[in-house]
Amino acid sequence: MNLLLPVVLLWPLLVMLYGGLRLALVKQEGRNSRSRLELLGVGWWSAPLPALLLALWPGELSVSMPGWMLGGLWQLDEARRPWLLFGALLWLLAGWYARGYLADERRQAGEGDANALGRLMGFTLLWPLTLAGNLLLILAEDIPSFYLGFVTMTLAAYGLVIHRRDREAKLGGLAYIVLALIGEGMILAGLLWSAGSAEALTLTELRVAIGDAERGVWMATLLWLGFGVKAGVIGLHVWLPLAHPVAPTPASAVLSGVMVKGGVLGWLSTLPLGSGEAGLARLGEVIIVAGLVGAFGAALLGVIQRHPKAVLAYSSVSQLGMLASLVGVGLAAPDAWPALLAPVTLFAGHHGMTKGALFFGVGISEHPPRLPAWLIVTLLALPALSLGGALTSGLIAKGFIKEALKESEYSSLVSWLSVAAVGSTLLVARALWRQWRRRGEPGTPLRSPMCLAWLFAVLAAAAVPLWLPLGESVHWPTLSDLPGLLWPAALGLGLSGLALLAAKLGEGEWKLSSHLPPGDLWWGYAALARRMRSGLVTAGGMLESRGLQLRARLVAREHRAIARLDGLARYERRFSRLAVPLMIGLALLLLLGFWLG
Amino acid sequence: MPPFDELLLAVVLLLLAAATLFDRHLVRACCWFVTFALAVALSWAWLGLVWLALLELVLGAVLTGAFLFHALGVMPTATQPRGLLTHWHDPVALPWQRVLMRLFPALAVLAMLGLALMEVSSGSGSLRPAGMGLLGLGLWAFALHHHLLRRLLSFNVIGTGIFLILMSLVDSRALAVAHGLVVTGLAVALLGTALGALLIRRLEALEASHHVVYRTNGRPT
Amino acid sequence: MIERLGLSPAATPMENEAALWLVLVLPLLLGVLGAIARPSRTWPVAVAGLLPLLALGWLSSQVAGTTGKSGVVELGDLVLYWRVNGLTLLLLLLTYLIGLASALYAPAYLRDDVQALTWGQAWFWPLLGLLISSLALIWLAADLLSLYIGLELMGLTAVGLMLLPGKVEALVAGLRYLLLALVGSLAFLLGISLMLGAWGRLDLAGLAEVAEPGVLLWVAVGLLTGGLMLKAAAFPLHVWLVPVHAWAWIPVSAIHAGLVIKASFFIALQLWLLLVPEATVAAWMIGGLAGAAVVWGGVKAWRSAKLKEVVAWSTVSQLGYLLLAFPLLIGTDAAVADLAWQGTWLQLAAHGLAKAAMFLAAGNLILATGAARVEGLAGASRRFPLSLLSFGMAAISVVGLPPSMGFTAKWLLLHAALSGGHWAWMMVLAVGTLLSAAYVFRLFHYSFIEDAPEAEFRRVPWPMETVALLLALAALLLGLAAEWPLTLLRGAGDEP
Amino acid sequence: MSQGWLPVLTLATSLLVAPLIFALPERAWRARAVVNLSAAVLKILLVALLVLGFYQGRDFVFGFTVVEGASFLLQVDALGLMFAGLSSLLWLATTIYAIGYLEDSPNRKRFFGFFSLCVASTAGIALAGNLFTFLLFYELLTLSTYPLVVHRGHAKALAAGKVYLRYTVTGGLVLLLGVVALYALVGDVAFGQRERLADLGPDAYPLLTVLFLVLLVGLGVKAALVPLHGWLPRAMVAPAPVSALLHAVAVVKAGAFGIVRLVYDVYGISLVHELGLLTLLAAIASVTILFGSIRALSQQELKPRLAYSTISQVSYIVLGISLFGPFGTIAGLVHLMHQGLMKVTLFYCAGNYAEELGIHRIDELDGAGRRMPLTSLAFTVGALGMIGLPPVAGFISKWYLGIGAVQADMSWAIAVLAASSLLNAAYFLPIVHRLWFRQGPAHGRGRWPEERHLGRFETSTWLLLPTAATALFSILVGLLAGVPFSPLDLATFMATVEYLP
Repeated sequence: MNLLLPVVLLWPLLVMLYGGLRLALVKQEGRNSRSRLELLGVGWWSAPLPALLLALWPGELSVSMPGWMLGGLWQLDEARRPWLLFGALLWLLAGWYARGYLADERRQAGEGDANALGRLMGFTLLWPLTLAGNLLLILAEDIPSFYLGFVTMTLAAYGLVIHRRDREAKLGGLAYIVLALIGEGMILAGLLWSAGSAEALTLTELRVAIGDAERGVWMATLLWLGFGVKAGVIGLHVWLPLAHPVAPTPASAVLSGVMVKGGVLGWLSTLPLGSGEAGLARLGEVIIVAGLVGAFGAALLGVIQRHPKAVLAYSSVSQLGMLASLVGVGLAAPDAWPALLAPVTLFAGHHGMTKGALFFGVGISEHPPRLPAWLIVTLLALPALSLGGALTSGLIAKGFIKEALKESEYSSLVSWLSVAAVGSTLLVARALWRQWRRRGEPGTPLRSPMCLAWLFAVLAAAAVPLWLPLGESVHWPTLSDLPGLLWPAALGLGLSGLALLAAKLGEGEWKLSSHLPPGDLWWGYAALARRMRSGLVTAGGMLESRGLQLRARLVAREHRAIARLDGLARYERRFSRLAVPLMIGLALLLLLGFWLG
Repeated sequence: MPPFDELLLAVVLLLLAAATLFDRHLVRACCWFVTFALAVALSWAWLGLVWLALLELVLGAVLTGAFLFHALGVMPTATQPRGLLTHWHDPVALPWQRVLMRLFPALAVLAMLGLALMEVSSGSGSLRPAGMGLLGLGLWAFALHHHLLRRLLSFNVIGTGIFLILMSLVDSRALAVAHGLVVTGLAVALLGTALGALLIRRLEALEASHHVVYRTNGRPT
Repeated sequence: MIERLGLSPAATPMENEAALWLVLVLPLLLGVLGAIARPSRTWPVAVAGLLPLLALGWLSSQVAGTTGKSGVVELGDLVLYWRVNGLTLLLLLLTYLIGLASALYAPAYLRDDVQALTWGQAWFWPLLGLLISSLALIWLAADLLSLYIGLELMGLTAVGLMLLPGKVEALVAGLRYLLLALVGSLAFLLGISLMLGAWGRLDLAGLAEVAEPGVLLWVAVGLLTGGLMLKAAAFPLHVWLVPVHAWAWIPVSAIHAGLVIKASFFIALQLWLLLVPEATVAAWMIGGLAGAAVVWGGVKAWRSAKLKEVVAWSTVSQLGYLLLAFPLLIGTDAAVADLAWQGTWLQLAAHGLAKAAMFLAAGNLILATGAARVEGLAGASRRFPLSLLSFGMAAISVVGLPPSMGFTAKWLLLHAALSGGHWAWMMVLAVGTLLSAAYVFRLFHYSFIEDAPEAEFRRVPWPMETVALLLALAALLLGLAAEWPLTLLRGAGDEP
Repeated sequence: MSQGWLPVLTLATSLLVAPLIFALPERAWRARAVVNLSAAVLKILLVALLVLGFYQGRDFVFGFTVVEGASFLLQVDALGLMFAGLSSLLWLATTIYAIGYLEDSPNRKRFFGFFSLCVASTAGIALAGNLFTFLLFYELLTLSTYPLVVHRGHAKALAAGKVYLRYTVTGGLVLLLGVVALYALVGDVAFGQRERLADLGPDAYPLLTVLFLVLLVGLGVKAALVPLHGWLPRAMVAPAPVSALLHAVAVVKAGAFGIVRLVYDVYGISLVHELGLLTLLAAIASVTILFGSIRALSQQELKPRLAYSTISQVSYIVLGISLFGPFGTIAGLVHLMHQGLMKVTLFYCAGNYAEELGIHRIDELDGAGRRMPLTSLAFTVGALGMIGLPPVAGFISKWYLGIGAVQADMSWAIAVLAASSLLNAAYFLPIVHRLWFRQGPAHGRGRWPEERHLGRFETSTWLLLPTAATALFSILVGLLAGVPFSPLDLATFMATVEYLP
């Protein structure tokens, strides 16, 4: 049964390969047979199915392949199962959703629009590849495979981000890829450094190695920041609000729902969380603070955004900030970590599914189904409230966290998180409001893939605590806990109501948003990077021109030298005239030489 | 004190050599050379080296002389030389600075020889100084003149000088080897002169047909 | 050193001297025959050329297994000395090979060269035979008188050969050559006379015993060396060499650059090793000249406009390598001297073969392109790859790049220089390599030009191509098989 | 058991092909192709035999004395086998490629002749058993490459050839001096007899240091270490297969391989470590890595960018061997192979673009991914490998480099690696982006500079096949690095031998 593991990874690749071959064949056969090409078919959609199956497979699986890179070791254990499950589920739903979402483009491509076909080709091929990377990232236990998964996912997703190929998409893609590469660089450095210090080949060994290493703090910092790019650590988060709005909605959903969780998973896999002897407490505190700053900052930045997906992206940053601060606790207070793992996982799963549902919702509100408006609004608001911690999975996750933190020295974190939850609520409210303002005409049939996927996602998101296999029982909040859990959401709702009122009374939109475009710090970074890049290019050019100058000088000198050599001919004439005296001179010279010894 | 006749012979040789080398009229110089060769043959005979004397007479005086005159274009039948082609007079002026400068190599060789011969004190006579004198004169003339014929003359004079020195140095047990050397040297001198003379004639013929004047020191003017 | 030169008293006399005489006289006889028959085809020459080689084989079979043979020829009172040992055999073999190559090249060349139809052609064969014979005499002779005879014969024959083209330029250059050669022989004669006067004998072994350091010896050796250097075209006495080669017939150039100047060098080195084996300062002076020769010749070769001039200047430069033998052999310790000894003779052989091949190949190229200038080579690599290949292989040896014989020789010389701590000579070799690479690749540079206008090309007769190729191959491949000539060299059995 | 004939035969396959090709007439391209390909295949088989025999513990030694104190020696060890394997594999690939590339162009006979010589010298370098033999083939390589560099025969090519010669001949001379000095010091040392130098004792250390530097300069010219790299970018005017071979196996690699030999088999890493030269080597390598990457950034044409990338990448090898410890060794050795595969792929791709579409500049590549998907895919693979991303081979190298750096207490090298990766990404990913995500002539915008339709597929099959094969190999050796006989396996074997006496 261990074969299931490779199959899980191979299936998406096969799907991709099949798609590629089909495309190539169609191209070979000629341009008019394109109509026969069915893009985003059921086969394509089935890519994550084996993974889902695997996640539901009872018992732990592990497969070891000594020939695979530096020794492959893939595992499905209880810690990985929830990540795999909600990841695969969301990928499946998103794929289904995409079949509806991209219907227009499919039609255009079918009609012979080369550009649409090109875009769709990219999407068809890169989607399973990204998925494969994501799955490998979850399942890998050996570091190279893990890194391979991470890299594959990161790079392949670039193609998804710039799907639209317009200016904004390119900007989003650029922000995404540049930051991702910087992250890769830091991850690679951190992995190499830490793995090198103990010759570790698996993630477990790696965690131990970092715990033991002399300069473990720096290794951990590198890894934290490296994965932090993906997990939206404040300062490195700028790609999220730029990339999400431009990506196709299903891609945004997996990006925000699953892929950014890759970063969190990276933290969990590489940082020596909960390891007693690690002297990483200071780093843990930094992480906590950075996480909270992210949670608040993103909320503040997010509420003034106009594009609902940008708002949702900021919401992701905010939520991930909360998650990060919890991970920080794992470093700062190792003893509290064992209790915290399950809540963190639940929180991640909850956020993933809910954010997925919310992103689906954006697409839904653009093309609403033929349903009563109130029902749509309710269904849209349900995950939103859940994200704010007021309902269903959000409420439960929050209660669970609170319970886990209660005993530790960081119980005050709960209050901070609660305050941050106010921000979350505000953000989703803002997102819903923007969606509502941009809503389209209803017309999508209810049984379209888009709608069904969305509905299913909403339901699944609400029920995350019920089906996510955490390995330990979820702590259900009691009635007495409710006020403590619900006040942030209530406050948030109240504030948004006030804001709505103010907006109604006032001039409508805040003008502030025009001053703070999505991506906030990106623009500063970009300016800096431009300067750096031009600096590097200039440096390269300068080296080149220096080289050219030097070469020119050398060539000039060479010419002069050659001219001088050619001038030597006159000495030759002198030799010619003086041959006999020279011979006698030579004899004299030798006489002198003999005399000297 | 060397015998008087030997001294006389040496002086005659030197004088004849000087005349050969420094007469600015070429045909006359060649005539002087023949006389000089005869004198050399006489000295060999006087030294008791009859075979050498005969060889010198044949090779040095008769054959070499014939080749020299051939080079000059002076034939027994045609007494008038082809004046256009032959430089009856050496056309190159000889400023005294150059004359002195060109003396140095000759002096250097003579000095070296002198140093070396101080070690061999045995044997006296005036033939050795005469040989050295010939050597010096020849070298000086060789350095001084550019005309090929004059250089050939100098070469022959130097050779003779060396033979004289050699014969004055050797004792009886090495006489055979010395003979061998001198014979070879004579043959070489003859061959060299012959080759040079033929070359000069050929060159002049080519110059005439190409209307290009090559100075015999090798550079076109 | 006396043992190495085969002059030790231990050398035994030879029972049958016929082989010796054959080796000496056969080339001359064949030359005379050539003058009568005037071969215009290659194969008769090839057949006839095998005879001296057979004679040489006979001779070496008699010498084999001994430290060498020596003996005397008595003509009345006159006693001439000779000796045969490994070195002699090596040099004889080299002479015959290069001579044979020239001879094989000649029929086709003479047939092709319009101007060769003059009186020159009749003279070519006997002169060539005489030249080879006189070279053989020089290698074999063990007394100064025979050496003098051989040297003069060789010199005059060489001049004669050089004059054969009969063009004005050739004659002018030949004249200068003649004069300087004569002056050189005078110096040589004077030196010999001094020694004969002082010690009364001219056999080398005897002289080495009785000669004692003093002004007379020094003056004598100085004069001898001066004369020989003039004949060997050592810097700065090289002026006659390039003009002579620029106009000479190709096969003559080949044998001249390959062997004739080496003979003078051989005599000079032999004299030094015997008479002044400890004269370090003077040897270093020669080394200085060697360095200057390498640089000067290299630079001039690099800047030369004509193909044959390049090759000729390269000879001047390469002779510098050989002259390094003086400082490396004179007054150095046994290990260094041993390496330098092998290196020198290997270099001599390498340069002989390579330079001959280079001249022959250059002749082919000039014949084919009809242009004597270097620029005329443009596009040659496409048109006559074979000639260029021969030229290239020979050039590799001249530059001293592996796997050529030149490389092996340079390796040995470098090894010797470094073992003895003589950095200066190492630098000379290094600079020489760079300069030779510069002038050789300058030619290749032209040959690879593709966008040159297409010119008229003539076909080169195949014997000419083949001979050049074979010689070049020998120069190239004997580098790795250098142990064989070196064994021959050591064949005398004197282990260092 | 000693089977000397096998290495000789291996050498002879490509060496003897050269005269054979020269003997064939220019027009007989079929015969030439058959001769070439069969020799290449034969050589692979022979190398495989060698590998097999080597793993069975057989000795293959062939030698004879050339001159006193210097012998010609061929012997087989793991390092040499690795290089021989690489060269024979890439010879086959490049021969196939070259047949397609040079179709209908003049001077093919000359090209293939010298090409075989070039490969023969590479094989000789791989199998050389001592420095003397190494030097022989090293110089032969210089010689046989020159006609290839100037093959086109126009002014630019000739100028490049001149520069090439100036660098390499001088470098060869310096190397010669160093080798002779070493021979004068200790005599003929076969590779692997490291103790000979170490036994000289500390008194000889200054001398040994100087000699090491001399030899390093001699080898560094071919390895294109800064500041001896000037010839490499200019040699780009050569035809694509030549560039590919030059960069992947022949010239540049010969230099790097020589440095490996120098450090491991002549001096021995412990001695070099003791002399304190490893840090210097690492510093030179790091400077070269960064310098090459920065210069590559400012190149606007494809091949020069690749050339500067080579300068940078080859120094990974040097960096690897300068890291004291088994991992550094493995990294250096394995990168020798990996870089070869990846770079050859990239150059094939560059050649494909140039041949099929006439593309030389990077900004002409827009949308080429649609027109030539397989080539572009191969290029992407190569580029990712150069950046050091899994699963391409480059990652394995980088991984071991990093670990080696940590273990050698040179953690700063990791920063160099990370910086280099980023720089690599900065100059390779824009190209990849252009290939796949920009719209160009394939989308109806503009025209290709000089489009030709060379074959049934996106370009001639002769060109496509080697490209795809090497790209596939680049992935496979990375993905399956752990299987026996992989480059990593060989390198590990080597390193164990080196560090576990």
